[in-house]
Amino acid sequence: MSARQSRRASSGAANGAANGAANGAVDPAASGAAHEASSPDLTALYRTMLRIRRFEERCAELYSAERIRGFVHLYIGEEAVATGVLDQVLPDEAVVTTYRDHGHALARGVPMNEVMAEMHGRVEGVCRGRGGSMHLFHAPTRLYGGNAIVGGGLPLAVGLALADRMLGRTRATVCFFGEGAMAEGAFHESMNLAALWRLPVLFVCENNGYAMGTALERSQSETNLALKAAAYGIPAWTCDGMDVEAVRGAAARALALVRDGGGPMFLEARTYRFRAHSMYDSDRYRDRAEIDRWKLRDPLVLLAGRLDDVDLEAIDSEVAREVEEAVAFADAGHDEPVSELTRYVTSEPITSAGAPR
Amino acid sequence: MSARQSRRASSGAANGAANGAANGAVDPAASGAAHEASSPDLTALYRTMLRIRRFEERCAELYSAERIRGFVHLYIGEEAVATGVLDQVLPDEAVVTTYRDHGHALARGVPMNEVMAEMHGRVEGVCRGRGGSMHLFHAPTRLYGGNAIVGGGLPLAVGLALADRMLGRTRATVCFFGEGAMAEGAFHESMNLAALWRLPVLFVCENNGYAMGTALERSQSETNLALKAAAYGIPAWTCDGMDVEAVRGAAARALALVRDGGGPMFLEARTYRFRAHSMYDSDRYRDRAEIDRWKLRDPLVLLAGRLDDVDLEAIDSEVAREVEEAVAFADAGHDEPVSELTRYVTSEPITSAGAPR
Amino acid sequence: MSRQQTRARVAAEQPVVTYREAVREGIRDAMRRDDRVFLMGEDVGRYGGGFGVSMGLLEEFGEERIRDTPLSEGGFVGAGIGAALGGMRPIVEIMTVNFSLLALDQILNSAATLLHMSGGQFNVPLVIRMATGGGRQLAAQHSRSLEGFYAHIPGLRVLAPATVADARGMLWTALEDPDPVVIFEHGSLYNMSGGLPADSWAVGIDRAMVSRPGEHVTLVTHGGSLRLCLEAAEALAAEGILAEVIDLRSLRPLDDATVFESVARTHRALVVDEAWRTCGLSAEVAARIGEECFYDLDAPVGRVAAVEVPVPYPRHLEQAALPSAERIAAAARRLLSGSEAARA
Amino acid sequence: MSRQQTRARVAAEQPVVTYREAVREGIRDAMRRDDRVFLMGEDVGRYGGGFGVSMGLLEEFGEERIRDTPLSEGGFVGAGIGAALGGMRPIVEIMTVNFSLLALDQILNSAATLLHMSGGQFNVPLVIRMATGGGRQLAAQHSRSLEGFYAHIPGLRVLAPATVADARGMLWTALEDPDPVVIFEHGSLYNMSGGLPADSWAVGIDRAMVSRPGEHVTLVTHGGSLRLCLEAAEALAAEGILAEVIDLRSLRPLDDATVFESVARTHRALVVDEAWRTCGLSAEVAARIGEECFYDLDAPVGRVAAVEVPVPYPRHLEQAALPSAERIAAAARRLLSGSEAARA
Ligand SMILES: Cc1ncc(C[n+]2csc(CCOP(=O)(O)OP(=O)(O)O)c2C)c(N)n1
Ligand SMILES: Cc1ncc(C[n+]2csc(CCOP(=O)(O)OP(=O)(O)O)c2C)c(N)n1
Ligand SMILES: [Mg+2]
Ligand SMILES: [Mg+2]
Repeated sequence: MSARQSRRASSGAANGAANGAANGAVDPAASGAAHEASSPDLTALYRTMLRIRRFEERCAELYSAERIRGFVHLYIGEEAVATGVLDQVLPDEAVVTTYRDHGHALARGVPMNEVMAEMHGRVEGVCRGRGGSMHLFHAPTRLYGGNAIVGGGLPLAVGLALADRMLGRTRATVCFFGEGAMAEGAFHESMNLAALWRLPVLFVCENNGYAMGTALERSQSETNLALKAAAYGIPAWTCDGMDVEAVRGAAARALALVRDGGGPMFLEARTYRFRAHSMYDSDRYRDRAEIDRWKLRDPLVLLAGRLDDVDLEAIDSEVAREVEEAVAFADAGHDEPVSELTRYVTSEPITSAGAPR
Repeated sequence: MSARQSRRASSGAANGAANGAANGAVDPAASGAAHEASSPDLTALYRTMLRIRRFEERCAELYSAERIRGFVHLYIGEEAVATGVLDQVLPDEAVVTTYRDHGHALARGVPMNEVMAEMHGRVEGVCRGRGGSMHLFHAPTRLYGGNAIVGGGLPLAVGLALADRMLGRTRATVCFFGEGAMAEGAFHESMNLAALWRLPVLFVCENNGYAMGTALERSQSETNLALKAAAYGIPAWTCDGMDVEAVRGAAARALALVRDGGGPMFLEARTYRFRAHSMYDSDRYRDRAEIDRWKLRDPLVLLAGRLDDVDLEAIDSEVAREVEEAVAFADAGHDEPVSELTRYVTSEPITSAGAPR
Repeated sequence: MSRQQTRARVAAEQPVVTYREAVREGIRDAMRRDDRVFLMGEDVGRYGGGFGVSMGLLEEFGEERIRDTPLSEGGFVGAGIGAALGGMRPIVEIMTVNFSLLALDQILNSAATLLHMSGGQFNVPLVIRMATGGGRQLAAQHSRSLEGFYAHIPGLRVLAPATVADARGMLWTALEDPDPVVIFEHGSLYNMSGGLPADSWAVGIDRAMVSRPGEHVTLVTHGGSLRLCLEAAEALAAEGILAEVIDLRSLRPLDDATVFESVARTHRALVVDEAWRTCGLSAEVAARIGEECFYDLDAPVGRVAAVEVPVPYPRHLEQAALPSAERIAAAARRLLSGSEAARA
Repeated sequence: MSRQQTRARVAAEQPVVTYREAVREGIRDAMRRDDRVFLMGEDVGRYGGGFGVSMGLLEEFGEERIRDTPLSEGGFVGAGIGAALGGMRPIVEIMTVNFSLLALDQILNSAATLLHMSGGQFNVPLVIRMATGGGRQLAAQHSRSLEGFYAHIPGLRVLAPATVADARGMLWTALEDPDPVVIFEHGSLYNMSGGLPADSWAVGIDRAMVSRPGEHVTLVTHGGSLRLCLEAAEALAAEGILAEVIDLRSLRPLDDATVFESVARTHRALVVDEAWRTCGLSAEVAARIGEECFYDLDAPVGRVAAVEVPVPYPRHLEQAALPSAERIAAAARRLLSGSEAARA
């Protein structure tokens, strides 16, 4: 939260850290970002990433303890992406994401208590517990899911941006998805619509190299994803998704263009998930060595190395406390009464929270 | 038919007429083909195009007379595309097309009588009359529709090619579709699958500039369609779709690569429909002048100009006779008995015609 | 409904318009009334709509609000959902129900689900219109009746205007609904003419309507089959059989109370639906009558539905595949004689 | 069916395997028997299948025949149709029914339609397998039961193996079908164990099965709900109510004769289906019983189905939304007492 709050002051500087390249001239290798000196700003980014990490580590434990159920997809290893991008997204801009959504919700400023309660299926959860891990929605921060049909969120983002355009608002909509989603027809149709109508959408591809067990090169004939964006005339950036400053810089540049009427932009963040696809899988499809190599570029460690004069341990214990409070909050929460099961299948006669803004 | 039969002799020469360019270097303006001297071969192409033209003109009359009903999409103006491409397709190769399929059926060698009977809904029709204009299927020539869901045929073509590959056959599958179809998710998914698996498919985009009333530039953000193919790493050619020699040459080159294990190829034929989208529409969406300009490049007139020593009038009256015979055949045809309505919802205990080959 | 009440139904002259014009007037009126309303779909603009519904609207409202889309059913329906979430009131036209399958994922998994799954946070005020049905020799891929798929989905409201007044009026009411509404316009109705009270607009969408009162048998139907049922009822009346015809109007939720009330009087019910019989809407209506009117029924509930084949192109086969007034009347007769035989 | 008969059911030892293993064995056997058979779908290869069904098959058969696909449901299902047309015998796995909506156009408009529309020229020998159902706290978008959509479609055969033997054996029979077959595997069954005759393979797919004989009421069900019905029947038996449980097995075509024969004996029927009630498969079964067993029924046909909400994540709400043995038993009791009350 603090990262986003302090953003306006820093976003100009962040531009300098961008390692994006315009459409067609993307060099994926050139992903080392220029570093700035540590700052309160970077500390906030670190804190956000750590909040995500610790939150999810705790969720994994709670999953083993069967207090969290269903499908849970951890974001561990990818924290820099949501953190860097959402740091640059204004409070009234819309955000759309996938089932791998804890990081986005937390970086967006959804209270951790409510996210944890949701994971527990409590009525105090952000969706009254009905959505669970995969479906975090939050009207106050305009988080439109938490969509678990791969590719399903992209058309929603196009429509949200269309509404903004038709209502004369100059703000961006940000849409996260995995590289695997880019094979779906929904990706193609959404990119074309957004580009054709020059809508203010920032498409953020979290390229973690795998869709479940399927490596990018076994799911897409063209693995240079920026070229895919080019097919719609959409400018594309590729950035180092393990380096939160690089992500933030690229997002800042792309968002500035989007807000400026430049039409949709495509940002590929090269990242990696350190854990299985969902809570457990065999992970037979990846090399141990590959995982280890990526872990050397742990986004938290990377950033920590740039925070010389910051008391990381203090942050660590603050975050640990926040996570424990969230668990306690969820524990103390309540089951939604079964009598409410059929509420909100359709709107209630007087909508208020549910009214579109 | 004769064009296809004499093809082997001429396809080498046809290569010389190709005006294709490899992926990325397509120059749409450079679409004037080098001409060969008139030859029996060109005469056959002319005859095929004329058969399509006259057949459809007659269909239009019969539609007004309410002897043909339903949706009918004329190919008039676009004859060079099916004629040029199918001249190069081997008899055992599969062909998939859309609802605008009379040209493909005739150029493929489906007997005109059976096509006309189909248009009349007669049991003597190629599909027992059940499909009508939009659904011409013909097992003997491996014509797999006649698919009226826009984009719906592309995955079928991918699968047909996959079967060939898995069965160790080295032959191509040819798939026709309009430029409007390229906005559908099915296009995206099919291109990727074909390229990823390097399947022997020739994708032929009949770019007539409009999807019903929607001009290309109002339906796709990137109007250079070859760039779309590039997004899948598929080599693309653009050719003058009004010049049957140019089409044939480009198809010959592309098919040779496809059969050679080069993976899928994409061929864009720039063409134009002289008539309304389906039988009648307001045509308010096109300029009169634009239509007139394209009519100057009528594929029949273009080719006729190269056939100095050929008796075109003789061909004309032969074709006229064939068309009238087809009408008579259809007229003399029968309605399928209502008792057969439920036949072929599922296969009959002993399949023979229906058995996949 | 307040605006609705301000425009009371007055006994004004009733201009005769086509169903197509009525839909168009409904759209035009909605767009004049509310800036957030816009129409989006394939060829709704320059072409004037696949069935000519939106002819002329582009000129009045411009390209932003009469928005031609590429061929991308999943994409633009999803964009409609997003635009609804973002504060607009989109009317999305899917040219025909046949192509709506490409958007069904978005309709079910997003439009119909977001409100509940988000715990009441995000409603989706979206109206989707599409043409449905057969009878025009368009062959299998253009002649489906898939209303039952949509009527299955909680979170949707599904409407089937069968009259000119409903064609115009249901759109108004649908646009006032905070949740997604799917409207099925039967393709054979666009040229149908009917009187339209110039001064009555929004219509209620909660109740089925008794289109023709009767005593001996209840015909339950909707959309394109209503005319067939009325025709059958006319033929039956000549034989002294008085059929009550109910136009369901809303397919989800179903106003089964009106049906039950009728069956309690007639003791016999025939459900008429152009869709395939198995697992179609007719099954649900028949099942509910069986459940709720069990002790009122003098005969098993009958169904007239499409023969279970892809609709073929030739007229005679298409007619044989789809319900007709003759088949309906014959089934009604069997229902009466059969039950009497059984009771005799 | 000749091959089927050559391997007669012998009284061999019955190894106990899971449903998952049974499906896997069915696939493995088919691939060994017939070179034209291959398996294609998301993560069927290196990952071993979303539910682990195909674990180990990649090693045995290689990447060509255990073919991982990109996330492109419409594309690879359509490719399966094309491959079937081209002479292969594809088994296409759609990870779950929820994602199958993205392929429904291809399944309805191509797979189910080509044979009829082409006048009998092109049949599509394709098998599509998918996991279905809820009960595992996967929330709305991963818990659908949409069998009714598929059972609506002429040209398809739709199967729902509810036992380990059917999980293995139906695949064989499906692959011998010249037309498209959709197989629904309920996600909650994969870990279920059962005895599997080592030497009996292909099973008939035309007939429903009486899973438990009874006298007082017929429970008609399929797939994941079979176990619930058997559990309910057990509880009812303790009270002296003998419920006959019918496993439909084939959802299209429906073997309603077996159902009618049972209802003619029990005079009461309860249809149990995990899908939403309105316009679900349960409606069709109930409607048919009402039509054909009208004079045999002592009480209205009952239905136990899902509450019409998107399935929520929390266990207590999910359980409340879906059928349970308790709800089934209670409905059966009501059916018996209610009808007695009504007849008294
Ligand atoms: C339409 C659809 N198909 C399949 C699935 C099952 N599934 C869930 S996540 C996933 C992989 C997605 O990969 P990617 O888009 O790269 O995102 P990541 O999980 O790597 O973040 C698959 C196949 C789904 N949820 N939706
Ligand atoms: C999925 C789908 N959406 C819409 C339609 C209605 N429709 C039929 S043809 C057509 C235009 C197709 O244009 P294009 O692909 O360029 O082919 P052309 O007709 O120009 O040959 C449309 C919108 C359809 N048949 N299928
Ligand atoms: Mg991924
Ligand atoms: Mg076109």
